[in-house]
Amino acid sequence: METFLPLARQSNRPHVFTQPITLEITILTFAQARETFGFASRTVACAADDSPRTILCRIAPEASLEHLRVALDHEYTDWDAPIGAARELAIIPPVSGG
Amino acid sequence: METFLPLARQSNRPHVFTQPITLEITILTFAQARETFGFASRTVACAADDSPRTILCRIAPEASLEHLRVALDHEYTDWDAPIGAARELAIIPPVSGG
Amino acid sequence: MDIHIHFTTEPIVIPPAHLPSREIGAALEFHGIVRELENGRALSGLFYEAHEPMARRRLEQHLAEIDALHPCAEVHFIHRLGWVPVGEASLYIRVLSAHRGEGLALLAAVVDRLKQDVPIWKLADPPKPAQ
Amino acid sequence: MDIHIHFTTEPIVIPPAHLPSREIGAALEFHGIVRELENGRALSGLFYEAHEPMARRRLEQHLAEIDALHPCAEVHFIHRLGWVPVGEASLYIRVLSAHRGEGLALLAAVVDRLKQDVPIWKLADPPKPAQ
Repeated sequence: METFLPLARQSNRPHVFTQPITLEITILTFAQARETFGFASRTVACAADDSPRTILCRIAPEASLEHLRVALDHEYTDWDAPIGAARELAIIPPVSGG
Repeated sequence: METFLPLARQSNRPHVFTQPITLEITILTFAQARETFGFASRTVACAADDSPRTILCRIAPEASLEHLRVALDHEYTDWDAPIGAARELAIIPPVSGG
Repeated sequence: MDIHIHFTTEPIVIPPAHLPSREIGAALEFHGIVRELENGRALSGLFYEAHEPMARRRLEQHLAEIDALHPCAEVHFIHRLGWVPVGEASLYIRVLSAHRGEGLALLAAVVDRLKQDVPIWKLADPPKPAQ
Repeated sequence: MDIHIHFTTEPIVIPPAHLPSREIGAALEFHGIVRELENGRALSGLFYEAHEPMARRRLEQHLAEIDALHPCAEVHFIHRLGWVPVGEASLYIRVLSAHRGEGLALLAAVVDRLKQDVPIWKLADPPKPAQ
Protein backbone atom coordinates (compact mmCIF):
# COMPACT_ATOMS: atom_id res chain seq x y z
CA MET A 1 0.00 0.00 0.00
CA GLU A 2 2.78 2.45 0.94
CA THR A 3 4.52 2.16 -2.43
CA PHE A 4 1.32 2.14 -4.51
CA LEU A 5 -0.35 5.26 -3.14
CA PRO A 6 2.22 7.92 -4.26
CA LEU A 7 2.19 6.50 -7.81
CA ALA A 8 -1.60 6.62 -7.89
CA ARG A 9 -1.54 10.26 -6.80
CA GLN A 10 1.00 11.26 -9.44
CA SER A 11 -1.07 9.80 -12.29
CA ASN A 12 -4.02 11.87 -11.19
CA ARG A 13 -2.23 15.14 -12.14
CA PRO A 14 -3.57 16.88 -15.29
CA HIS A 15 -1.47 15.99 -18.38
CA VAL A 16 -0.93 19.64 -19.38
CA PHE A 17 1.14 20.29 -16.23
CA THR A 18 3.71 17.55 -16.88
CA GLN A 19 4.14 18.02 -20.67
CA PRO A 20 3.40 21.59 -21.74
CA ILE A 21 3.47 21.79 -25.54
CA THR A 22 5.02 25.30 -25.78
CA LEU A 23 8.33 26.22 -24.10
CA GLU A 24 10.97 28.85 -24.54
CA ILE A 25 14.68 28.16 -24.78
CA THR A 26 17.59 30.62 -24.88
CA ILE A 27 20.25 29.90 -27.46
CA LEU A 28 23.79 31.09 -26.63
CA THR A 29 26.63 31.22 -29.15
CA PHE A 30 30.36 31.64 -28.47
CA ALA A 31 33.57 32.49 -30.34
CA GLN A 32 33.40 31.47 -34.03
CA ALA A 33 29.82 30.21 -33.62
CA ARG A 34 28.72 33.76 -32.80
CA GLU A 35 29.84 34.84 -36.26
CA THR A 36 28.27 31.80 -37.92
CA PHE A 37 24.87 32.44 -36.37
CA GLY A 38 25.07 36.23 -36.19
CA PHE A 39 23.75 36.54 -32.64
CA ALA A 40 25.12 36.04 -29.13
CA SER A 41 21.84 35.14 -27.48
CA ARG A 42 18.31 34.51 -28.76
CA THR A 43 15.21 33.15 -27.04
CA VAL A 44 12.87 31.05 -29.21
CA ALA A 45 9.72 29.00 -28.79
CA CYS A 46 10.16 25.24 -28.83
CA ALA A 47 8.62 21.94 -27.72
CA ALA A 48 10.00 19.41 -25.25
CA ASP A 49 10.48 16.86 -28.01
CA ASP A 50 12.44 19.28 -30.19
CA SER A 51 16.13 18.47 -30.49
CA PRO A 52 18.89 21.11 -30.64
CA ARG A 53 19.21 20.26 -34.35
CA THR A 54 15.51 20.86 -35.12
CA ILE A 55 15.57 24.18 -33.24
CA LEU A 56 18.71 25.40 -35.02
CA CYS A 57 17.36 24.24 -38.40
CA ARG A 58 14.28 26.41 -37.86
CA ILE A 59 16.20 29.58 -37.02
CA ALA A 60 19.32 29.13 -39.19
CA PRO A 61 18.60 26.48 -41.83
CA GLU A 62 21.74 27.38 -43.79
CA ALA A 63 24.19 27.04 -40.86
CA SER A 64 26.43 23.98 -40.66
CA LEU A 65 26.59 22.26 -37.27
CA GLU A 66 29.75 20.39 -38.21
CA HIS A 67 32.55 20.81 -35.62
CA LEU A 68 30.06 22.31 -33.16
CA ARG A 69 29.03 20.66 -29.90
CA VAL A 70 25.85 21.49 -28.05
CA ALA A 71 25.02 21.79 -24.36
CA LEU A 72 21.65 21.91 -22.61
CA ASP A 73 21.63 23.67 -19.23
CA HIS A 74 25.47 23.47 -19.04
CA GLU A 75 25.79 19.77 -19.89
CA TYR A 76 27.03 18.51 -23.24
CA THR A 77 24.36 16.56 -25.13
CA ASP A 78 23.65 15.13 -28.54
CA TRP A 79 22.37 17.31 -31.38
CA ASP A 80 19.47 14.87 -31.78
CA ALA A 81 18.53 14.42 -28.10
CA PRO A 82 15.16 15.89 -27.06
CA ILE A 83 15.56 19.15 -25.16
CA GLY A 84 13.00 18.18 -22.50
CA ALA A 85 12.67 20.98 -19.93
CA ALA A 86 16.04 22.62 -20.74
CA ARG A 87 16.04 26.44 -20.59
CA GLU A 88 19.42 27.09 -22.24
CA LEU A 89 21.00 25.71 -25.41
CA ALA A 90 24.69 26.59 -25.83
CA ILE A 91 26.50 26.16 -29.13
CA ILE A 92 30.09 25.19 -28.38
CA PRO A 93 32.74 25.55 -31.10
CA PRO A 94 36.10 23.79 -30.54
CA VAL A 95 37.44 25.08 -27.23
CA SER A 96 40.85 26.70 -26.80
CA GLY A 97 41.23 27.85 -23.20
CA GLY A 98 44.45 27.91 -21.22
CA MET B 1 109.54 4.86 -35.87
CA GLU B 2 107.01 7.61 -35.17
CA THR B 3 105.07 5.41 -32.83
CA PHE B 4 108.13 3.97 -31.18
CA LEU B 5 109.95 7.21 -30.34
CA PRO B 6 107.43 8.75 -27.95
CA LEU B 7 107.21 5.50 -26.04
CA ALA B 8 110.97 5.40 -25.84
CA ARG B 9 111.03 9.00 -24.53
CA GLN B 10 108.39 8.31 -21.95
CA SER B 11 110.32 5.38 -20.55
CA ASN B 12 113.33 7.66 -20.08
CA ARG B 13 111.46 9.78 -17.51
CA PRO B 14 112.44 9.12 -13.95
CA HIS B 15 109.88 6.79 -12.43
CA VAL B 16 109.37 8.99 -9.38
CA PHE B 17 108.02 11.93 -11.50
CA THR B 18 105.31 10.04 -13.39
CA GLN B 19 104.21 7.80 -10.54
CA PRO B 20 104.84 9.59 -7.28
CA ILE B 21 104.51 7.05 -4.54
CA THR B 22 103.07 9.45 -1.97
CA LEU B 23 99.96 11.63 -2.47
CA GLU B 24 97.36 12.97 -0.13
CA ILE B 25 93.64 12.60 -0.53
CA THR B 26 90.86 14.06 1.61
CA ILE B 27 88.04 11.67 2.49
CA LEU B 28 84.63 13.22 3.11
CA THR B 29 81.70 11.37 4.66
CA PHE B 30 78.04 12.38 4.73
CA ALA B 31 74.82 11.49 6.53
CA GLN B 32 74.80 7.85 7.73
CA ALA B 33 78.32 7.29 6.39
CA ARG B 34 79.63 9.87 8.86
CA GLU B 35 78.42 7.67 11.69
CA THR B 36 79.78 4.51 10.06
CA PHE B 37 83.25 5.97 9.67
CA GLY B 38 83.29 8.21 12.72
CA PHE B 39 84.68 11.27 10.96
CA ALA B 40 83.42 14.00 8.63
CA SER B 41 86.73 14.68 6.89
CA ARG B 42 90.16 13.07 7.03
CA THR B 43 93.26 13.52 4.87
CA VAL B 44 95.41 10.44 4.33
CA ALA B 45 98.45 9.42 2.35
CA CYS B 46 97.84 7.34 -0.77
CA ALA B 47 99.26 6.31 -4.14
CA ALA B 48 97.87 7.05 -7.61
CA ASP B 49 97.15 3.38 -8.16
CA ASP B 50 95.21 3.07 -4.93
CA SER B 51 91.49 2.58 -5.37
CA PRO B 52 88.87 4.08 -3.05
CA ARG B 53 88.37 0.55 -1.70
CA THR B 54 92.06 0.02 -0.81
CA ILE B 55 92.23 3.42 0.89
CA LEU B 56 89.08 2.81 2.94
CA CYS B 57 90.25 -0.70 3.84
CA ARG B 58 93.45 0.76 5.29
CA ILE B 59 91.75 3.34 7.50
CA ALA B 60 88.51 1.48 8.38
CA PRO B 61 89.00 -2.24 7.65
CA GLU B 62 85.85 -3.19 9.57
CA ALA B 63 83.50 -0.79 7.69
CA SER B 64 81.13 -2.20 5.06
CA LEU B 65 81.02 -0.35 1.76
CA GLU B 66 77.73 -1.99 0.78
CA HIS B 67 75.04 0.57 -0.23
CA LEU B 68 77.70 3.28 -0.43
CA ARG B 69 78.75 5.04 -3.63
CA VAL B 70 82.03 6.84 -4.05
CA ALA B 71 83.00 10.03 -5.88
CA LEU B 72 86.45 11.34 -6.81
CA ASP B 73 86.67 15.12 -7.24
CA HIS B 74 82.83 15.40 -7.46
CA GLU B 75 82.30 12.63 -10.03
CA TYR B 76 80.89 9.22 -9.18
CA THR B 77 83.38 6.44 -9.81
CA ASP B 78 83.89 2.77 -9.09
CA TRP B 79 85.18 1.54 -5.73
CA ASP B 80 87.94 -0.31 -7.58
CA ALA B 81 89.01 2.43 -10.03
CA PRO B 82 92.49 3.91 -9.43
CA ILE B 83 92.28 7.33 -7.78
CA GLY B 84 94.92 8.84 -10.12
CA ALA B 85 95.45 12.50 -9.23
CA ALA B 86 92.15 12.97 -7.37
CA ARG B 87 92.33 15.20 -4.28
CA GLU B 88 88.93 14.39 -2.77
CA LEU B 89 87.19 11.09 -2.12
CA ALA B 90 83.53 11.45 -1.07
CA ILE B 91 81.59 8.56 0.44
CA ILE B 92 77.98 8.88 -0.71
CA PRO B 93 75.27 6.96 1.16
CA PRO B 94 71.85 6.63 -0.51
CA VAL B 95 70.69 10.18 -1.26
CA SER B 96 67.38 11.61 -0.07
CA GLY B 97 67.17 15.25 -1.10
CA GLY B 98 64.04 17.07 -2.08
CA MET C 1 39.78 17.86 -2.48
CA ASP C 2 39.04 21.54 -1.94
CA ILE C 3 38.25 23.15 -5.31
CA HIS C 4 38.40 26.90 -5.97
CA ILE C 5 37.49 28.10 -9.47
CA HIS C 6 37.62 31.75 -10.36
CA PHE C 7 37.23 33.78 -13.55
CA THR C 8 38.45 37.34 -13.73
CA THR C 9 38.78 40.08 -16.32
CA GLU C 10 41.60 41.67 -14.26
CA PRO C 11 45.25 40.55 -14.15
CA ILE C 12 45.45 37.34 -12.12
CA VAL C 13 46.29 37.90 -8.46
CA ILE C 14 47.73 34.77 -6.87
CA PRO C 15 45.73 33.92 -3.77
CA PRO C 16 47.72 33.61 -0.52
CA ALA C 17 48.84 30.06 0.15
CA HIS C 18 47.71 28.42 3.35
CA LEU C 19 48.67 24.82 3.93
CA PRO C 20 45.45 23.00 4.91
CA SER C 21 47.39 20.40 6.91
CA ARG C 22 50.86 19.33 8.03
CA GLU C 23 50.68 16.52 5.48
CA ILE C 24 51.13 18.70 2.38
CA GLY C 25 54.47 17.79 0.80
CA ALA C 26 54.11 19.37 -2.63
CA ALA C 27 52.79 22.69 -3.89
CA LEU C 28 52.72 23.08 -7.66
CA GLU C 29 51.91 26.27 -9.50
CA PHE C 30 51.29 26.66 -13.21
CA HIS C 31 51.10 29.98 -15.02
CA GLY C 32 49.90 29.84 -18.60
CA ILE C 33 51.31 32.94 -20.28
CA VAL C 34 50.22 34.56 -23.54
CA ARG C 35 52.99 34.20 -26.14
CA GLU C 36 53.70 36.58 -28.97
CA LEU C 37 53.57 33.96 -31.70
CA GLU C 38 50.34 32.03 -32.16
CA ASN C 39 50.17 29.90 -35.32
CA GLY C 40 53.02 31.91 -36.80
CA ARG C 41 51.29 35.27 -36.36
CA ALA C 42 52.82 37.93 -34.09
CA LEU C 43 50.19 39.10 -31.61
CA SER C 44 50.09 41.78 -28.95
CA GLY C 45 47.67 39.70 -26.89
CA LEU C 46 44.70 37.36 -26.97
CA PHE C 47 41.03 37.79 -26.15
CA TYR C 48 39.49 35.09 -23.96
CA GLU C 49 35.82 34.34 -23.56
CA ALA C 50 34.00 31.60 -21.67
CA HIS C 51 30.59 30.13 -21.09
CA GLU C 52 31.37 30.77 -17.46
CA PRO C 53 28.75 28.74 -15.53
CA MET C 54 29.21 25.77 -17.85
CA ALA C 55 33.01 26.08 -17.73
CA ARG C 56 32.86 26.08 -13.94
CA ARG C 57 30.64 22.99 -13.92
CA ARG C 58 32.83 21.11 -16.42
CA LEU C 59 35.95 21.96 -14.43
CA GLU C 60 34.35 20.75 -11.21
CA GLN C 61 33.37 17.50 -12.91
CA HIS C 62 36.82 16.97 -14.44
CA LEU C 63 38.63 17.84 -11.21
CA ALA C 64 36.49 15.37 -9.26
CA GLU C 65 37.29 12.65 -11.81
CA ILE C 66 41.02 13.42 -11.83
CA ASP C 67 41.14 13.67 -8.02
CA ALA C 68 39.74 10.12 -7.82
CA LEU C 69 42.76 8.96 -9.86
CA HIS C 70 45.37 11.26 -8.32
CA PRO C 71 44.14 12.39 -4.90
CA CYS C 72 45.16 15.93 -4.00
CA ALA C 73 44.24 18.22 -1.11
CA GLU C 74 43.41 21.52 -2.82
CA VAL C 75 43.31 23.11 -6.23
CA HIS C 76 43.01 26.79 -7.15
CA PHE C 77 42.06 27.43 -10.76
CA ILE C 78 41.96 30.99 -12.08
CA HIS C 79 41.29 31.82 -15.73
CA ARG C 80 41.50 35.35 -17.01
CA LEU C 81 38.88 36.50 -19.54
CA GLY C 82 38.81 39.44 -21.92
CA TRP C 83 42.00 40.93 -23.34
CA VAL C 84 45.29 39.48 -22.04
CA PRO C 85 48.51 41.12 -23.31
CA VAL C 86 51.54 39.06 -24.34
CA GLY C 87 53.66 38.18 -21.30
CA GLU C 88 50.72 38.13 -18.86
CA ALA C 89 49.10 35.01 -17.46
CA SER C 90 45.77 33.81 -18.84
CA LEU C 91 45.71 30.81 -16.49
CA TYR C 92 46.92 30.04 -12.99
CA ILE C 93 46.58 26.67 -11.28
CA ARG C 94 47.89 25.75 -7.84
CA VAL C 95 47.74 22.17 -6.58
CA LEU C 96 48.54 21.08 -3.03
CA SER C 97 49.14 17.39 -2.41
CA ALA C 98 50.92 15.03 -0.05
CA HIS C 99 53.34 13.87 -2.75
CA ARG C 100 54.55 15.45 -5.98
CA GLY C 101 53.39 12.55 -8.16
CA GLU C 102 49.69 13.16 -7.61
CA GLY C 103 50.09 16.93 -7.92
CA LEU C 104 51.99 16.69 -11.21
CA ALA C 105 49.51 14.17 -12.60
CA LEU C 106 46.48 16.25 -11.59
CA LEU C 107 48.00 19.43 -12.99
CA ALA C 108 48.87 17.83 -16.33
CA ALA C 109 45.45 16.19 -16.61
CA VAL C 110 43.42 19.29 -15.76
CA VAL C 111 45.22 21.41 -18.37
CA ASP C 112 44.77 18.64 -20.97
CA ARG C 113 41.05 18.42 -20.26
CA LEU C 114 40.69 22.20 -20.12
CA LYS C 115 42.03 22.41 -23.66
CA GLN C 116 39.76 19.64 -24.94
CA ASP C 117 36.49 20.07 -23.17
CA VAL C 118 35.95 23.23 -21.13
CA PRO C 119 33.98 26.02 -22.90
CA ILE C 120 36.67 28.71 -22.95
CA TRP C 121 38.00 30.23 -26.15
CA LYS C 122 40.92 32.38 -27.17
CA LEU C 123 40.47 34.75 -30.08
CA ALA C 124 43.14 36.74 -31.90
CA ASP C 125 40.76 39.72 -31.93
CA PRO C 126 38.00 40.83 -29.58
CA PRO C 127 34.60 39.72 -30.90
CA LYS C 128 32.64 42.18 -33.01
CA PRO C 129 29.48 43.39 -31.31
CA ALA C 130 26.60 41.05 -32.26
CA GLN C 131 22.90 41.75 -32.19
CA MET D 1 68.79 26.79 -21.04
CA ASP D 2 69.67 29.24 -18.28
CA ILE D 3 70.45 27.30 -15.09
CA HIS D 4 70.45 28.85 -11.61
CA ILE D 5 71.34 26.58 -8.69
CA HIS D 6 71.37 27.88 -5.15
CA PHE D 7 71.77 26.35 -1.70
CA THR D 8 70.72 28.24 1.40
CA THR D 9 70.45 27.64 5.13
CA GLU D 10 67.77 30.38 5.36
CA PRO D 11 64.08 30.05 4.45
CA ILE D 12 63.79 29.95 0.68
CA VAL D 13 63.06 33.33 -0.90
CA ILE D 14 61.51 32.99 -4.33
CA PRO D 15 63.55 34.99 -6.83
CA PRO D 16 61.63 37.59 -8.86
CA ALA D 17 60.36 36.23 -12.14
CA HIS D 18 61.48 37.92 -15.33
CA LEU D 19 60.36 36.45 -18.61
CA PRO D 20 63.49 36.09 -20.75
CA SER D 21 61.48 36.38 -23.97
CA ARG D 22 58.00 36.90 -25.38
CA GLU D 23 57.96 33.21 -26.30
CA ILE D 24 57.58 31.87 -22.75
CA GLY D 25 54.15 30.23 -22.52
CA ALA D 26 54.49 28.24 -19.30
CA ALA D 27 55.95 28.97 -15.89
CA LEU D 28 55.93 26.06 -13.47
CA GLU D 29 56.83 26.28 -9.82
CA PHE D 30 57.38 23.39 -7.44
CA HIS D 31 57.67 23.73 -3.68
CA GLY D 32 58.76 20.62 -1.82
CA ILE D 33 57.47 21.04 1.73
CA VAL D 34 58.56 19.18 4.87
CA ARG D 35 55.70 16.97 6.09
CA GLU D 36 55.02 15.98 9.66
CA LEU D 37 54.93 12.24 9.01
CA GLU D 38 58.05 10.63 7.58
CA ASN D 39 58.00 6.81 7.54
CA GLY D 40 55.20 6.84 10.12
CA ARG D 41 57.14 8.98 12.60
CA ALA D 42 55.81 12.45 13.60
CA LEU D 43 58.57 15.01 13.12
CA SER D 44 58.88 18.70 13.87
CA GLY D 45 61.25 19.14 10.92
CA LEU D 46 64.09 17.60 8.94
CA PHE D 47 67.78 18.33 8.76
CA TYR D 48 69.26 18.55 5.26
CA GLU D 49 72.90 18.27 4.33
CA ALA D 50 74.64 18.22 0.96
CA HIS D 51 77.97 17.70 -0.67
CA GLU D 52 77.36 21.10 -2.15
CA PRO D 53 79.94 21.43 -4.97
CA MET D 54 79.25 17.87 -6.14
CA ALA D 55 75.46 18.36 -5.84
CA ARG D 56 75.74 21.48 -7.98
CA ARG D 57 77.80 19.66 -10.60
CA ARG D 58 75.41 16.65 -10.69
CA LEU D 59 72.42 18.97 -11.03
CA GLU D 60 74.06 20.86 -13.87
CA GLN D 61 74.83 17.60 -15.66
CA HIS D 62 71.31 16.21 -15.15
CA LEU D 63 69.65 19.48 -16.19
CA ALA D 64 71.71 19.61 -19.37
CA GLU D 65 70.71 16.02 -20.20
CA ILE D 66 67.02 16.62 -19.46
CA ASP D 67 67.03 19.92 -21.37
CA ALA D 68 68.24 18.04 -24.45
CA LEU D 69 65.11 15.86 -24.20
CA HIS D 70 62.65 18.56 -23.09
CA PRO D 71 64.05 21.97 -24.11
CA CYS D 72 63.22 24.74 -21.64
CA ALA D 73 64.33 28.36 -21.38
CA GLU D 74 65.27 28.73 -17.72
CA VAL D 75 65.37 26.79 -14.48
CA HIS D 76 65.81 28.07 -10.93
CA PHE D 77 66.71 25.37 -8.40
CA ILE D 78 66.95 26.26 -4.71
CA HIS D 79 67.56 23.66 -1.99
CA ARG D 80 67.48 24.59 1.65
CA LEU D 81 70.07 22.98 3.95
CA GLY D 82 70.22 22.65 7.73
CA TRP D 83 67.08 22.45 9.84
CA VAL D 84 63.76 22.91 7.98
CA PRO D 85 60.60 22.94 10.14
CA VAL D 86 57.44 21.07 9.08
CA GLY D 87 55.37 23.23 6.71
CA GLU D 88 58.37 25.07 5.22
CA ALA D 89 59.87 24.41 1.81
CA SER D 90 63.10 22.42 1.52
CA LEU D 91 63.07 22.69 -2.29
CA TYR D 92 61.91 25.24 -4.87
CA ILE D 93 62.14 24.75 -8.62
CA ARG D 94 60.88 27.16 -11.28
CA VAL D 95 60.88 26.21 -14.95
CA LEU D 96 60.12 28.58 -17.82
CA SER D 97 59.35 27.07 -21.21
CA ALA D 98 57.51 27.81 -24.43
CA HIS D 99 54.97 25.03 -23.82
CA ARG D 100 53.76 23.31 -20.67
CA GLY D 101 54.71 19.82 -21.89
CA GLU D 102 58.46 20.43 -21.79
CA GLY D 103 58.25 22.28 -18.49
CA LEU D 104 56.25 19.52 -16.80
CA ALA D 105 58.56 16.84 -18.18
CA LEU D 106 61.71 18.68 -17.10
CA LEU D 107 60.32 19.37 -13.64
CA ALA D 108 59.28 15.76 -13.08
CA ALA D 109 62.61 14.44 -14.37
CA VAL D 110 64.81 16.76 -12.33
CA VAL D 111 63.03 15.87 -9.07
CA ASP D 112 63.28 12.16 -9.92
CA ARG D 113 67.00 12.44 -10.60
CA LEU D 114 67.54 14.63 -7.54
CA LYS D 115 66.11 11.88 -5.36
CA GLN D 116 68.19 9.15 -7.01
CA ASP D 117 71.53 10.69 -7.71
CA VAL D 118 72.29 14.13 -6.23
CA PRO D 119 74.32 14.10 -2.99
CA ILE D 120 71.78 15.71 -0.66
CA TRP D 121 70.41 13.95 2.41
CA LYS D 122 67.60 14.47 4.84
CA LEU D 123 68.06 13.35 8.42
CA ALA D 124 65.44 13.09 11.14
CA ASP D 125 67.96 14.59 13.58
CA PRO D 126 70.83 17.02 13.11
CA PRO D 127 74.13 15.11 12.83
CA LYS D 128 76.14 14.58 16.02
CA PRO D 129 79.41 16.51 15.99
CA ALA D 130 82.10 14.28 14.49
CA GLN D 131 85.86 14.54 14.99
